[in-house]
Amino acid sequence: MAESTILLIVATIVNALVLSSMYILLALGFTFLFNIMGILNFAHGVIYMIGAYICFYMATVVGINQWLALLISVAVVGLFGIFMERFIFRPFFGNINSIIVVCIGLITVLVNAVAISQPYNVQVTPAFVQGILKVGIVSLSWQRIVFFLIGVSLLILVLLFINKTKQGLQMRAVAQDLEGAILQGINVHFVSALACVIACALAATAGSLMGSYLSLTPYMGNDIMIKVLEILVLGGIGSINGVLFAGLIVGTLDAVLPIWLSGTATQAIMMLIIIVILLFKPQGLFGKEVRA
Amino acid sequence: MGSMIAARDSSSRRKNYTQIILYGILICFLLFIPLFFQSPYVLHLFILTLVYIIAAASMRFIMTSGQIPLAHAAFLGLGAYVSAVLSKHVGLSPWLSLFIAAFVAMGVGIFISFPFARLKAFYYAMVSLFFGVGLLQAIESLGKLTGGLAGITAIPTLFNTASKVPYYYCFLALTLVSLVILYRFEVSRIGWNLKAIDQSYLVSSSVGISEVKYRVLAVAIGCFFVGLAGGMYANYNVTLSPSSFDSSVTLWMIIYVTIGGMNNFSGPIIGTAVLFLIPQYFSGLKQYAPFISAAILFLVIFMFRNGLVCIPGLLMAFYKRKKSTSKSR
Amino acid sequence: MTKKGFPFLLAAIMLAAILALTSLPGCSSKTTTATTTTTSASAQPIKTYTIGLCAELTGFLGAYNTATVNEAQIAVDMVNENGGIMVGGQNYLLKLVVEDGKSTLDGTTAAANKLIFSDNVKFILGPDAYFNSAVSGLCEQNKIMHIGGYCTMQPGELDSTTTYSFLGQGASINYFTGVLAYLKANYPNVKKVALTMPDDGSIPYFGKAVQQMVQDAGYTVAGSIIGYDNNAVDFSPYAAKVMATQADAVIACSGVVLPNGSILKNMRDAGSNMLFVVCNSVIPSDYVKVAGTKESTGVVDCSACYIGAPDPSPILQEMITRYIRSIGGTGALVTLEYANPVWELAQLFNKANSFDPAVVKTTFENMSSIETFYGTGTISGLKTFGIKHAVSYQLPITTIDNGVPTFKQWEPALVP
Amino acid sequence: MILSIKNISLYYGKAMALDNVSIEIEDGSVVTMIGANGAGKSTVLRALSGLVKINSGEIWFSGKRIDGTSPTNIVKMGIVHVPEGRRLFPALSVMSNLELGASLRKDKAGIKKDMNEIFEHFPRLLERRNQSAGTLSGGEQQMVAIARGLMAKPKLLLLDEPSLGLSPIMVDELVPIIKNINQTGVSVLLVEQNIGLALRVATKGYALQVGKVVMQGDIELFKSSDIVKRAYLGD
Repeated sequence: MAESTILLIVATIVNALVLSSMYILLALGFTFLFNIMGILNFAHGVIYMIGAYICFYMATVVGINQWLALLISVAVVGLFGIFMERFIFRPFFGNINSIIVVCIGLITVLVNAVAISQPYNVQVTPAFVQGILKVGIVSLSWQRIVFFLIGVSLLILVLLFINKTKQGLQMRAVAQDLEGAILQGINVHFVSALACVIACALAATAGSLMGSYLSLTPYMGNDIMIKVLEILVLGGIGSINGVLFAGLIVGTLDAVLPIWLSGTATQAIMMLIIIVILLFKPQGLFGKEVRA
Repeated sequence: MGSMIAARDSSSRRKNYTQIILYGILICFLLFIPLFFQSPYVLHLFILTLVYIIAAASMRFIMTSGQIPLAHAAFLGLGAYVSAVLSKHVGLSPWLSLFIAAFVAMGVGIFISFPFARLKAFYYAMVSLFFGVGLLQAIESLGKLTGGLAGITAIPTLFNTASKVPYYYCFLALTLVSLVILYRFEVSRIGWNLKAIDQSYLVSSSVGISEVKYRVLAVAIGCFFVGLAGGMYANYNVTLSPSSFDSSVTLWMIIYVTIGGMNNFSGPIIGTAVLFLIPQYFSGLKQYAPFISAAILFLVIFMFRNGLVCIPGLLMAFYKRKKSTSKSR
Repeated sequence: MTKKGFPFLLAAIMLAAILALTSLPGCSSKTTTATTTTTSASAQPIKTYTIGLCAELTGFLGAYNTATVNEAQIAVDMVNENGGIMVGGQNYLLKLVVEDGKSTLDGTTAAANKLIFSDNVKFILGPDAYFNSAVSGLCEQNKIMHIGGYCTMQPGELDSTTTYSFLGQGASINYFTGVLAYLKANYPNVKKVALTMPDDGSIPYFGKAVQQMVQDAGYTVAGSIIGYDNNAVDFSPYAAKVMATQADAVIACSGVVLPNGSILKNMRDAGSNMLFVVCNSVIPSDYVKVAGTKESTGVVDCSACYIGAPDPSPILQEMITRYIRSIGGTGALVTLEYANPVWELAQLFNKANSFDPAVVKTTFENMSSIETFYGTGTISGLKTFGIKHAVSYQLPITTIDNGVPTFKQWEPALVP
Repeated sequence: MILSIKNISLYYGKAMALDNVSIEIEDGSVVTMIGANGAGKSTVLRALSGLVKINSGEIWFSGKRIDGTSPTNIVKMGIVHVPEGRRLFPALSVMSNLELGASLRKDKAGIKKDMNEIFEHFPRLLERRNQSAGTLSGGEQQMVAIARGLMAKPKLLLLDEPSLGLSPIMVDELVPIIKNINQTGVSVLLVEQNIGLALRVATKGYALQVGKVVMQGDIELFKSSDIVKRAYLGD
């Protein structure tokens, strides 16, 4: 029994880390868009789904290397980010209702287009990394470890970008005071487009990787968006530290709770935990978004 | 001076008359619908439209206070499930459970809106969206009582008949009463104060409006009516499933309000009627039908920013401009 | 105030316009369901008769049901090309109307409403998964005959109160009995089994029945049923839970390919070689896609998905040929979940010689066997459902080792 | 003439904010615009920096027409707007705020040199260069705002209510700062409600009332004007 307990603990820790890193990649993109453009991009989950499908299509139908497919997916979805910024978000700047309308329109079109065009067959992107790492009694798939490393390194890259580059500084400026930033001559459209591209590229990366970790469905974005929502609300919307911290918590809960609880109860308990935290800190752990 | 007031009075009275006549025509028209359309399916669609009209109108009421209640569909579900469970498992009369559901929804609404009433609009939107998801998860995890993910069936109905006509008239009456109450609230002091809070919370708090109190009040009123709509839905539709109240349904309700016109009381009514009924007409397209809804969304949002209610205003402006240019020639 | 009145007028006009629009399909379909067409082959005019199919064309079951509806349409074509059906000395061709239930219970209720009240059909086939309960009640109320495609044993889905509802294939229970019989005969070492299924509300009903059947067959159930969240992002905790039971085999009692395949993959990755038994409507090779080639090993599968048994019956051969032609390439047959009910209904019409649901229903109840694509089916289910309304037939057993699915045998799977 | 505004009008919806306003600034001068709250002073500056679009009229800057140009290009041409309420980036350090002022400049050495010069002028900012701007006092924040504006190497500096929320002593400190800026060759358009400050630094003045220029001319004219005295100095 002791052996299986150790196995369970190690597997759970690794799972928690992999899940957290993927959730954080997505939530970070969402936060970027919120901070810089002040929009809630409800279509973020769909972007993730599209990224996964592009990678899958490139890797299986076209038949190129998975890593190359991943890069193509990131590039295509990144370009789509520019399109979104220009034609979806910019015209409705600051109007949350209209943003919801266009996002839902986009979701409806993309999800149904994918659903119709795919045959009934399960679709999984081929594994990026083969093999199992065995350390003593513990065995872990290399793929998980690599995914975790990719997640962490992307995270570090993004944080370095925000904190160390001129564009990153401009992004933070736009996030803090839009009009102040405009008056410094900062090209806000460029900054927003850049934020959109980064957010979409991160979503596409997470989607492509998760496409081989799990399997693809046109609805895969919905479930992950709920996770993103949990992270944002718990961490405090707009706070990057909050995303990192809450991402770890949600990922860990996701990996740990199912060990004791069954199916839907897991999600309910997790929501309950977050709601209890919110009752004491309505603005989230790191949020400042309270009036007066 | 006195005569001027009198003149204005009579003109406004005349306008009131035309208004009453317009309402009369509309209500007569709605009353005769079961005579025009005997197909039970068309009536079924109208009954569902009425339910969603209450839901969307109550959502707009909350939105006038600057809050974006993205848990609204979950409250619709809460009302529906409370009414369903009470009438099915407890054995209460559906007529009673319907109103209990409305009060339960109101209670839960008050309970959650208190801690979150000081949040900024965007944050409130996200927190309430999250709360809606949590509420549905809770309903889902209640297993045998609510049927879990699969849902609940064989809910007792309001009328013991297969005909849809009694439902139609009953729901029409409930809808009209709800709308009149919501309208009275909106044009009352409460409504003005809510709008003041939306415009500028600083000003409103400086003139002595308690922001938290009014925001909670808005949520309470909105949740009461959406709970009522949920109960109506449950005891008419016989089946319920959590997926009918998930976050995408909330977003669709926002769309009903926005496409109809957020700034007008009749916005959600028109929006719901258009967006609920038109896609039904195209349901023959099967899996291609959702594209029709999406096309309507894009068309309206890019052409009429303020929703469908602004179309007559735009038409009149166009007509006037045309008239004036022809005159100047 | 005047501004308020004008939009109300507009609302009235719009409602009127929409009414006019919506009434059109309602009116047009109110014309009689039997229309007359003459063919050159026979002097007697052939009429068409419309039957309804309630399917989930959009939503999470969309892709799967689009395929099964395709099969149903092929079955209808096959019936029609064999000369259609003969009722009251009149020759009829069958016509299928499909309504979309959007993969929700309420959507399915709406679709059933549309079929009954707008399309005016008297016979409804489908729907899938746990959506039957939405249709059964409506059919009972309106005296419409209903042949479901799948059953999760929710209350009101198929029991002694649903006299107008049938199960065209004993699916779920059928698969399960098949796999238990096969285990008993071929894996004598298995004594203790773990059970998994989606926590979608079916555990108290379907789960309970399944647990009873496992115990009746002489196995011990390890712990309680492991329910997982269908929408979970990661299934490895559930795999860990399965492994912690230290059972000889795990039976995935239902559920779609992703959770089952992911649990399999996670178990194999973690070094477990527990026998993995699955029984649901999934093409066996799909498990290989989700779990990976090396991980897909030690799997026993029982489902209606046919992957090339020797000597298929002529109608099955015909179905396969047409199916492959219709999807324009290679592909496994799905589950005939709607095709079998179509085929059965055609026989019932001929035998009952009537389009009255009450007559057809009584005929069905009085029969003991009926032809299906998978051979002769037995009508049973009294013990399981409390009503003899389910058709069960032999099913293919497939094993997967090192990513290669192999057909083993036809297993007679009788629903008690 | 570095800047000439010719008969601009601007509406917010149906409400008229500016009505036929004309303003001229000579190269190297300090011009002030005074007026009560809501007179349209800030709107003129917002129109100049491209934040709002004018409905009619023309704006010319160093011989080029600039109305309709994007805010980025306007900054690039040399008009820098130090807005009312300062609009610093509160969570960023003083250094980062200054760097952002030089967003459009490419010469790294020049930026560094200018920053050192600014720290010489404002030694207090040097002490607090790594502190986040939100934690500074009002006067220091105003210095950061002006310094940030200077980092863009402006030809024309638009100062909107620099004295807002400052103590009288701090307001006095602003006078030499503005004069110094002007001496380096930068023209200044100063918008003020604090007319004392305006009269001390400007050479020419404009008075706005409900969107209209009601008085204009040499600053001496303003000093002797009864209207101004009555309206602003409380005589």
